[in-house]
Amino acid sequence: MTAALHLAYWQTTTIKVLVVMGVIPLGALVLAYVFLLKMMSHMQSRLGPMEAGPHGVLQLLADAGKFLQKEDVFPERADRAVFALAPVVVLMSAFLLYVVIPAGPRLTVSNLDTGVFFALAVSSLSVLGVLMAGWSSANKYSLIGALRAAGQLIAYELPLVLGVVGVVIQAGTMSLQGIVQAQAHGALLGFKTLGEPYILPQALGFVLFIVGAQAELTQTPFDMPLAETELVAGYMVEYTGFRFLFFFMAEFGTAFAFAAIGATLFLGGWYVPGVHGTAADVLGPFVLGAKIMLVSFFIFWFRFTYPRFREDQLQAVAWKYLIPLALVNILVTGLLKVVV
Amino acid sequence: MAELPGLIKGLGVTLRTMLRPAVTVQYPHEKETPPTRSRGVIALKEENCTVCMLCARSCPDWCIYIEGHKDKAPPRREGGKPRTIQLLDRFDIDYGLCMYCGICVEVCPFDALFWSPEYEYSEVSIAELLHDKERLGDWMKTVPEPLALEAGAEVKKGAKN
Amino acid sequence: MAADAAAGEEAAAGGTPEAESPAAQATATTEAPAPVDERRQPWLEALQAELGEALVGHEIAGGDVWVRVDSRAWRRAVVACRDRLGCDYFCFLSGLDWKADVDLAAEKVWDPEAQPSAPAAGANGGYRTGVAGGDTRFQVFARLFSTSAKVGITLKADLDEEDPRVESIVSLYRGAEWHEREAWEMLGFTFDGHPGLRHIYLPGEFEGHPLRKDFPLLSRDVKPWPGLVDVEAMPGEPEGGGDAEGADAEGAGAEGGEG
Amino acid sequence: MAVVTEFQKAAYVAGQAADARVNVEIEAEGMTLNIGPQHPATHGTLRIVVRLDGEQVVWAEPVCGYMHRGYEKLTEVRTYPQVTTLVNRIDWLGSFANEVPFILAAEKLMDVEAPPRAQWIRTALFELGRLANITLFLGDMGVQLGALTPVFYAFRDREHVLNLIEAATGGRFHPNYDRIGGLKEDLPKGWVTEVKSAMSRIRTFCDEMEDLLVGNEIFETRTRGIGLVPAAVGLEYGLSGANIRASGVDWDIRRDEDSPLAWKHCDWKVWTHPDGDCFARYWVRLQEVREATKIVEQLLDGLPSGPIQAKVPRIIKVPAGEAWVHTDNPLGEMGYYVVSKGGLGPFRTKIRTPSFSNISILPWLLRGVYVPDVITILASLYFILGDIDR
Repeated sequence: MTAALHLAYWQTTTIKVLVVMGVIPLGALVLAYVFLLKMMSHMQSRLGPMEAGPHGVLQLLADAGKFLQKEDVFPERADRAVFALAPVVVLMSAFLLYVVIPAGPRLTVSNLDTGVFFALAVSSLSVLGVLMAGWSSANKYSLIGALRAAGQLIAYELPLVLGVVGVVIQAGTMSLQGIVQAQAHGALLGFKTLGEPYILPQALGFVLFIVGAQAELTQTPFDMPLAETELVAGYMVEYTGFRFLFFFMAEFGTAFAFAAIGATLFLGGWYVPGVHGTAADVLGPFVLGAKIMLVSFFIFWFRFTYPRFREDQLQAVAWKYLIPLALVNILVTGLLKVVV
Repeated sequence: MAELPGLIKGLGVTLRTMLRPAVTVQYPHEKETPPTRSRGVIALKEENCTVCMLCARSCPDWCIYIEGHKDKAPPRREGGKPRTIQLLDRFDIDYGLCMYCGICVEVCPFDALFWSPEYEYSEVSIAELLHDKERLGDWMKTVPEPLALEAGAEVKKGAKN
Repeated sequence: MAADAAAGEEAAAGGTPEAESPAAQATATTEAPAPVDERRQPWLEALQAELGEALVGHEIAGGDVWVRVDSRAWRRAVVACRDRLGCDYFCFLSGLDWKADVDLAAEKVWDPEAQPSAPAAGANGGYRTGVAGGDTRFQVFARLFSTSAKVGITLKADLDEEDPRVESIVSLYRGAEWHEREAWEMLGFTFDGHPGLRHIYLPGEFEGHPLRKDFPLLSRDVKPWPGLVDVEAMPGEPEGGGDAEGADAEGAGAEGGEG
Repeated sequence: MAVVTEFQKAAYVAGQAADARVNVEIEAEGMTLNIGPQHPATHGTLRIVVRLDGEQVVWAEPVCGYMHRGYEKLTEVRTYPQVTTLVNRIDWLGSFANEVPFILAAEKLMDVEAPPRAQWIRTALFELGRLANITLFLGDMGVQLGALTPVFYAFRDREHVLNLIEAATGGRFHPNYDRIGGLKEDLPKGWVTEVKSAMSRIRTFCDEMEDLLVGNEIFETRTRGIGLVPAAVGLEYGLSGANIRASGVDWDIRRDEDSPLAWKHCDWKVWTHPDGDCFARYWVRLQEVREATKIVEQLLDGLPSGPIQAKVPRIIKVPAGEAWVHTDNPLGEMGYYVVSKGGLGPFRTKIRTPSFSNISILPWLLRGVYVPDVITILASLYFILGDIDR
């Protein structure tokens, strides 16, 4: 885009910022509507919201309107500055994730060479926001929730990162754009036309990534930090109004971003066989969107089906099973890379 | 035969349910009909009431208020004595207190009270849940015919619903 | 249930003549004695052997057994039930207040054949007590059950009216803790040796013992009974002439004429 | 004298402190956490004060009474027919089962017995009440463990049972259908066939729960070995019903006691489980639901014809006496100790509700578990607030 139109730096930056600002709420809205409101409802033999717009498509906008009208409540003993800042930090981490996700051969905010590294790093920023929220609320439920979240996010960062390492080894680059290109030009069992989506050679890595992402998103079966039946809503129990809306948007925005990263790393991103050049720039976002929905479907399907692990059990799952598996995956991938 | 892991079977259950139609009813647009015997609201057939106070007395919640007065009515047969009848001045049921037990309907010896399955009479103000005898009389339109009984039931002669 | 067994239940225990109310005595004389309950009779005999004099009343009727013990032997009786009879299941513990409820006259619970007079004072200070007898106003009673023999027993003990006090059985049945707290709160019984008698249902600052018969039930006092006859008399007729039965009869007459 | 243990003393002091409404204090030795009175896990208004060391419970003390309605006192100012509508509201999920023991106690005192058809219908509705109650538990346990979906299935399939109860009695939740000596009225036409289809739906629901929850590895790790109740301790605390059968005690009042109700005419099985943990309690209830559907079908197949009401006076006066009647209600052993002095209403009614005894074990059971397990244990003991507080 930048190359074709020769825009000034400030212009491209503004466009990128606006696009990201638009994509996050839109992505969050789409995910929340399609999966939280509709798929979950149908999985539970009901229809979900049906009143606002056809099939309730405007329900989330109505909800957002309601949240915006609500009083901005601070708990009496809250640390006001930290309390106010926490949702912003969480939302910011979701925003930063989008910077490196390519939506087409040239459609990317910033094609960092260390894209994977960057994405996984900024996704951990949300832990900071969660801890801030939990501590500053002066609520015991929040505090327990935040501490659980911190422990869990750190524990699951590892399998997530290690699961991705296999892809990085196979692609030979950490740039997300590079990984998409590697999948596009890869040859699966000698068939060059279809490319090589890494979900096939890196199936174990994909499983690790999905599990890790599920935990990072604090979704069932890893939603101990929220655990609405015991901690009510964990670290966000004291938040109302637009601050809660921030958390809500961050939750689904991050889910969207993780699904996008998953789609990019394992399903070939924007690439669809037979489409190249400018056509890929036009079709890319839609292809990526479809793949995101596919990955999200799995993430949310697990969320609506499973009960949750206890905090110590989910730590055990991470340290005893996922991390060793990830290490094995890296070892095998590395060996094959060297040998083949 | 090896069983599928429970994690996979669970996913199958939710997926199957998703592909089936939902069972819910979109309430204000479509309504379910409650069964005939539903205890929705009590209807009053005023002309049958003789102000005997049985319902008010057997109400466990004391939510029926009755006032009446005596009057002379023309004799039934030619040349008979004029009768003394009791006329209803006030018959209120406070649905804010009512427990919907149906004892009043059951004890009424003159078939003046009936159950109607109607349920849409919520109010903004609790005071309006006190239905007076006109409002209770209006419910009579919604009272259904009593149902036929299941096979093997004893048929009572002259039984009230 | 066998008909005669249930009827025999009304009869007061043979071992406690002082507890027999006149009405119960009357029925007892007319009925044939209930057949011996093979499962419960040995229980009673075992308890009689164990407790001796302290067992002051008993009754086996309608497939159930009641034993009334001296309040000082309350804990001993529970131990006997647990260890000798194998009662492993603690069902409940509660109390009875036998004070006649004069307040609950015909107006509160409608009774067409109401006797407005207060119940006649009986042999034991006006308290008409129930199965297995009783001498005082208060009784504590508990039910224990043996899940192996599938037989239960109701233990009773008379308590002093001024200072209803009995030994706690929490150390025998841990489940009794909450039940004793409830009895303490609702009836004002004191259980010696209970680890912490405090309110369980009611707020901490609550005063009074709601299940005692002299505790007023305010919801029935603040509002007049709507069942009071409120039919205005015709001019010339004496006020208040139309009482409940009058209206009833008149109405019935009118209906009969129609049909 | 009774031995007062350190723990009991601590629990006492804790309760006092809780009463003083100590809400937010974070101390070095531990943290007091108030679960409730308004909390999603307590489905009602139960409050549990737990002292935490990290995430581990040092002691816990349930505080109940937020919904105490004083039914024992209220029965004293009501007539016998008026009491049934009151006791419907004790365990509001399986409410038909509440009125049965009370009516049986009154009938025992009056020495009347309802005709067989009435007993058959009573038993069938009793079991429908059990279905309405326990199916919700089967789903709700999932919610307490984080699985949102099962409870919706429970609500979906339970609806058919509630519709049946309403079609027969007129009340979804508060049937008030039992009368002394019989029933209010006979069943409506076509009811029996509807019941048959609903029963097969409930069995399908059980299979779904088996796939969705019982077989789920996460569910098993969350419930196996959690909240162990040894049989002796459970009996001492007065645990009853499925809770004690899950500890291996083979005791079901429906089978073991000679009741006028019609269970003795059916072929069914009492399930027990040796483990005594949360999983066992869930599993036993799941089997109980399946058995209940079988009982209902058998009863309706062999439904005798005839009257449904024995001859009783129009104004019911119960002769003086005392009667204790208990049944195996959905939540456990429920019993009424009715004392009559020959009046229109009971002189005193002691209502023995299962949940009250079932949760009295909590201080013992919750020691040393983790906070999430508190919720698991609460859910698996399965209480209804109205049944605790009466």
